[in-house]
Amino acid sequence: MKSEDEKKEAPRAKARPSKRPVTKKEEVPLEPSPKQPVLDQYVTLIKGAVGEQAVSESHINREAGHLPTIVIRKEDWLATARYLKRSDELSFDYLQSLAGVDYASYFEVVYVLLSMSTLQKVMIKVKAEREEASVPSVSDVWAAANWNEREIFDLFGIEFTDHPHLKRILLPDNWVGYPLRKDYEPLDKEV
Amino acid sequence: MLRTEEMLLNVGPQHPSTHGVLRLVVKIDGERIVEVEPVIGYLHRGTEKLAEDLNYTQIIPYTDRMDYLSAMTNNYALVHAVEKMMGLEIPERADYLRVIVMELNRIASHLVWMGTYLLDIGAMSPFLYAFRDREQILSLFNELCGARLTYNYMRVGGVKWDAPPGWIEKADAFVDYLLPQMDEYHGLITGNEIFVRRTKGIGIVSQELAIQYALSGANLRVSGSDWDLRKKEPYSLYDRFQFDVPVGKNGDLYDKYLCRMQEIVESLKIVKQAIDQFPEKGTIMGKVPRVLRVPEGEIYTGIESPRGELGCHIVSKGKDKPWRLKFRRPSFYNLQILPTLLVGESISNLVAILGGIDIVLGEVDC
Amino acid sequence: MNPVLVMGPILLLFVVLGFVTMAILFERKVIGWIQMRPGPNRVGPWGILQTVADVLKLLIKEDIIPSKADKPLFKLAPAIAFIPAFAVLAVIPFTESLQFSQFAVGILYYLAVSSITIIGILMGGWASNNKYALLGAMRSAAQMISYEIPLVMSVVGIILSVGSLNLVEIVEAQKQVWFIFPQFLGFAVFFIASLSELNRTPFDLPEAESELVAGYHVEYTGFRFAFFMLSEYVYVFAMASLTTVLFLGGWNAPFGLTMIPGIVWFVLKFLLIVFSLFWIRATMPRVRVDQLMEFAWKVLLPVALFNILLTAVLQEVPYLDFLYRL
Amino acid sequence: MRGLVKGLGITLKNMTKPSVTHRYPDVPLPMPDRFRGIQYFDPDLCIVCNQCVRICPTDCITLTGKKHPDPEKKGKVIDTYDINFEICILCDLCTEVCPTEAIVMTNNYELAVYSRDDLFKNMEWLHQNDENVRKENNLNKPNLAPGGNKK
Amino acid sequence: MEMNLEGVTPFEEEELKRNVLTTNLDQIKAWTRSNSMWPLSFGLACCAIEMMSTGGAHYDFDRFGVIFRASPRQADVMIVAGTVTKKMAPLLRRLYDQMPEPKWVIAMGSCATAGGPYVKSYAVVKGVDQVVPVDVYIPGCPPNPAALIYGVIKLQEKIKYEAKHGKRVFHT
Repeated sequence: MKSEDEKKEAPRAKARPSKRPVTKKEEVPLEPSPKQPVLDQYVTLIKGAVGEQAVSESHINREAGHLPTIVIRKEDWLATARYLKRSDELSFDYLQSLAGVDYASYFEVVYVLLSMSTLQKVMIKVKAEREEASVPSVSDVWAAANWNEREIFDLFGIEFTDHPHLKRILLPDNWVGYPLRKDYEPLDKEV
Repeated sequence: MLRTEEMLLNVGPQHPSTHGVLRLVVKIDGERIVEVEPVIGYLHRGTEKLAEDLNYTQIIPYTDRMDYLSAMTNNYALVHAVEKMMGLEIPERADYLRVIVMELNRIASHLVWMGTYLLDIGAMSPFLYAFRDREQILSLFNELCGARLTYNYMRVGGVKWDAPPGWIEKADAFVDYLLPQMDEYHGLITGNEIFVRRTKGIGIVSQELAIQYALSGANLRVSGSDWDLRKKEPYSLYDRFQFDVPVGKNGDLYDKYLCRMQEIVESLKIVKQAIDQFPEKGTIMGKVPRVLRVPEGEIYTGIESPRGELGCHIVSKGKDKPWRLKFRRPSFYNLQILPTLLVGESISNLVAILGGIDIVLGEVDC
Repeated sequence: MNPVLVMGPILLLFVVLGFVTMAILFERKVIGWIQMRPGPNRVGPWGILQTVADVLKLLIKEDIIPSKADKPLFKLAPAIAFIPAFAVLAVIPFTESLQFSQFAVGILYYLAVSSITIIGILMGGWASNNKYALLGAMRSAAQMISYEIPLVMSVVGIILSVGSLNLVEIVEAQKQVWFIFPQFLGFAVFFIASLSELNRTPFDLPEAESELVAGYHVEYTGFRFAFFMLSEYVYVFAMASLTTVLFLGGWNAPFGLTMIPGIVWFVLKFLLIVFSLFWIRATMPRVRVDQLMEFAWKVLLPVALFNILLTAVLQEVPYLDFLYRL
Repeated sequence: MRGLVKGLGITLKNMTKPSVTHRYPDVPLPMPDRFRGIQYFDPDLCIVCNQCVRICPTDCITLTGKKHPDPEKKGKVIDTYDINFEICILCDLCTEVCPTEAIVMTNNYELAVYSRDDLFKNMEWLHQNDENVRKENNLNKPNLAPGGNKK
Repeated sequence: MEMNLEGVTPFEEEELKRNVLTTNLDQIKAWTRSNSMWPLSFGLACCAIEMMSTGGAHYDFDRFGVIFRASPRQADVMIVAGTVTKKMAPLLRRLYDQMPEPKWVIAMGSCATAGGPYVKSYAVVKGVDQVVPVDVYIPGCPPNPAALIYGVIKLQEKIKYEAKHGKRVFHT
């Protein structure tokens, strides 16, 4: 069904003068986003507290309202998490959302943190390789992460090291395979 | 001392007061609960996997079926995320229709919560009265978009149907009907001594426990913090309306009941103001390309659904189908605190506390 | 063996069974009206045959006895729950002529026999080998025993003023003034305690649908379950008629309208009590178990004892004693 | 005690109010015009453009077109058109994208059947199902939905 | 006793006129069973909310003698309202087996009939008749309360028809 759908899409798009979807990014030159200094402040704070190699990359996510996004290395993510929560000028105490994403060549766990006092938001990403991916568990930093990590383990197969009770939460316990992976083949096709 | 040995009780997936298919494995000693382990996933239908090969217009019917008590707010969560990513503006009339419809759906969802909560505590009639009032909202939706529960009403860039002639006046009449009706509910329930003794001082949630477990919605506002996304991060037209956010003091079940009843009154105020400012003419559909290609990128936006913060996390690779679509489901987060709340409580309190959190299993298991 | 002796009880059995079917229907109708919806109205002309259909269906249903259940106890429990409910009616005087036994210790017999039902419920809950049934049975045992005492104490006030346990004399004594006025405290305690004896809301802990699925009769199917339902409604009949006899003056007409026969007054007062039972069921939420116990021992019992003290004292007061020394 | 008595008063007051029930089986229950019941299909309007097949989230519409019978007209004519009504979720996307309004929703909701294969509705059944068809469709709607016909 | 003739096929109608008096024992049994159907409240998803509003004041299931019983032991019809997932299927089967014998199943909504919107999902059983024998299918997602009442009436007619003719009913 999908491929036939692509075929039908492609000729028609070529036939008509293809209306290029308007994307703001190319036309207007990239003016520095208002949140850039905030991002740099976070990066320096984290590097100071945890270590130089902690932050591997950081950029501003324009569509999401200029949300500062930082990619943290897997090894010292736990230390960064503790720092983010306990430091008084950052104090990200509210774990707003936690999502797993499968980029076909690697996994990525995305945390959106919010500080109740300063109303600041930050998006943290932690990358994990494809085969037996494992990310340190932050369930003792934010209790909300407990079930979310179990759900990501259940649907993606990402191991969360020293998670108190890592077991399947949504699927039956005897389920084989991790459904949300891109290369997932359901066992019993037609039931 | 008499040796008492604990009994493992299965408050099974099929139980009148688990609001759906939630199973609680409860270790009890006599009537006192020692330890609870919730087992969920009995309604996990894999919506997120299906969404990966459906284009955005086709996903909207699936969002209706996640939190089936307030389908409009689910539609809006997805549509709002896509519009923010593509930078679309919505015509005024469509946005007003969206606000009216979402607030009416919030009232309907709180009415269902109040009805089933009283049923858990034992009173039969408030359940029937709540459903009688909710039926009028459902018939309003039935006229507007053709369905009673799964509306599939919002589209990226606007709404599908315009308000039929006379619909706005009917909505106005409903608001004028329900406001005095709330006094009947207060008379029937709020003063009832048995209800007060069953709910006051039970299932207390402190503020840092609520923030630690990332609760949202009435569960968070009951323990003191006034975190309401409609005020803190105003989306759509919510910055044009005057309404205040009910905040509870000591976080027990009685405060949760009062908070949610007050939220119904606040939503009525919003609907009233939205109807007064409703623009006469105007299109209901913005300028949208025929095939929606969302630009490459990632976004997370949260909105205030009756149960809490409903977030939509889209990762798009520039095609018309999302690469990854994840919903931040408030009931999933709110349910996580149940085991810590229930230690040491009795069975009747288990039912009351579980009802107080207001979970919908379609949303917990997604 | 003259025929009246034999026919009387059988006639009463049919009257009671007729009442039970009408009571179940009447309850669903009353709760329906309160919730602004018509109750069952599609089966008979006004839904009259609805309960007939229910009971008949229950009789022809498959009768499951759980394998690990304690079979003799399981089979015996409904019978033990039902028999006292019906045996208790022997002592209730409906009118001067229409009564069965002039038992000297009428009230004592009533209260003693009615507490045998607890054993039936306990056996039912224990025998069906189901956790919910066990919890329901434990709760109902605790509730019934702790409400038996205020029930008895509240009646002592009447016995003091009448001086006899015989129900017929109690009704005769209420010629001028019904006991509900001088003994109002006693009436309040009696009514609340009878609510909990019948396991009705707000004290319907044992078969609380929302907590214990279906309480002690969770494992019962078919006609055994019908027996439990039957015994519950026969108890409604018995308790309502006892309340009428004790506090509302049986067949005595109010304000001397004696041209209407006594039985009509009895039925009217009886229906008033039955209606208020259903009305309370539709309105009240359920009390928690520990609050239930606390209410019985810390509130009802002291009030009942105070009522006895009050009756004893007021008997001595000169111009008030016509109320209290009948 | 006062709260309980007030509650009893309210329930008694409600008892006197008339009942709000639709006597459904005896009194037919009219549905509003936009209600989404089962679809009505008009074969001669259909231009076999496959839009509805592609938009349906559960792929329950299957259709086959054939060459137009008389040679000089080009384009296709619908041959078979069946909706697998078992998995149709009545999301109304198909009537929204149909350019010539060949498929339209009706208000019928009395569809209970005894066996699953009664739910495979073929073209004849859909064509005969023509009472209380929905009047306000996407052609005569003031502003059109996305993907609706620009004609 | 008024029989509602709405929806009875003409063939049955004249059949009724001919022998309305000779109601043998079977038809009395069918009359009692169809007029007091106690469903097991098996609400799974959105259809459960519609089932609750059918029990509400506007559509009032109680008129048909329908009381929602929580325990399978006292239920005779199981209304499967919602999506049956693979984790829930064995439990559904166990509950079905616990119900006493004259029992029927109504598959309410397209989820229970054939998987509904989740027909391509990995975790959903496509149609509840792979788990329990189903008597009446009610399409719709969710079917509105009147459609559910219509489904219950169809089941009542099926019970009466089978009692009268002894033949199993398979097609409307």
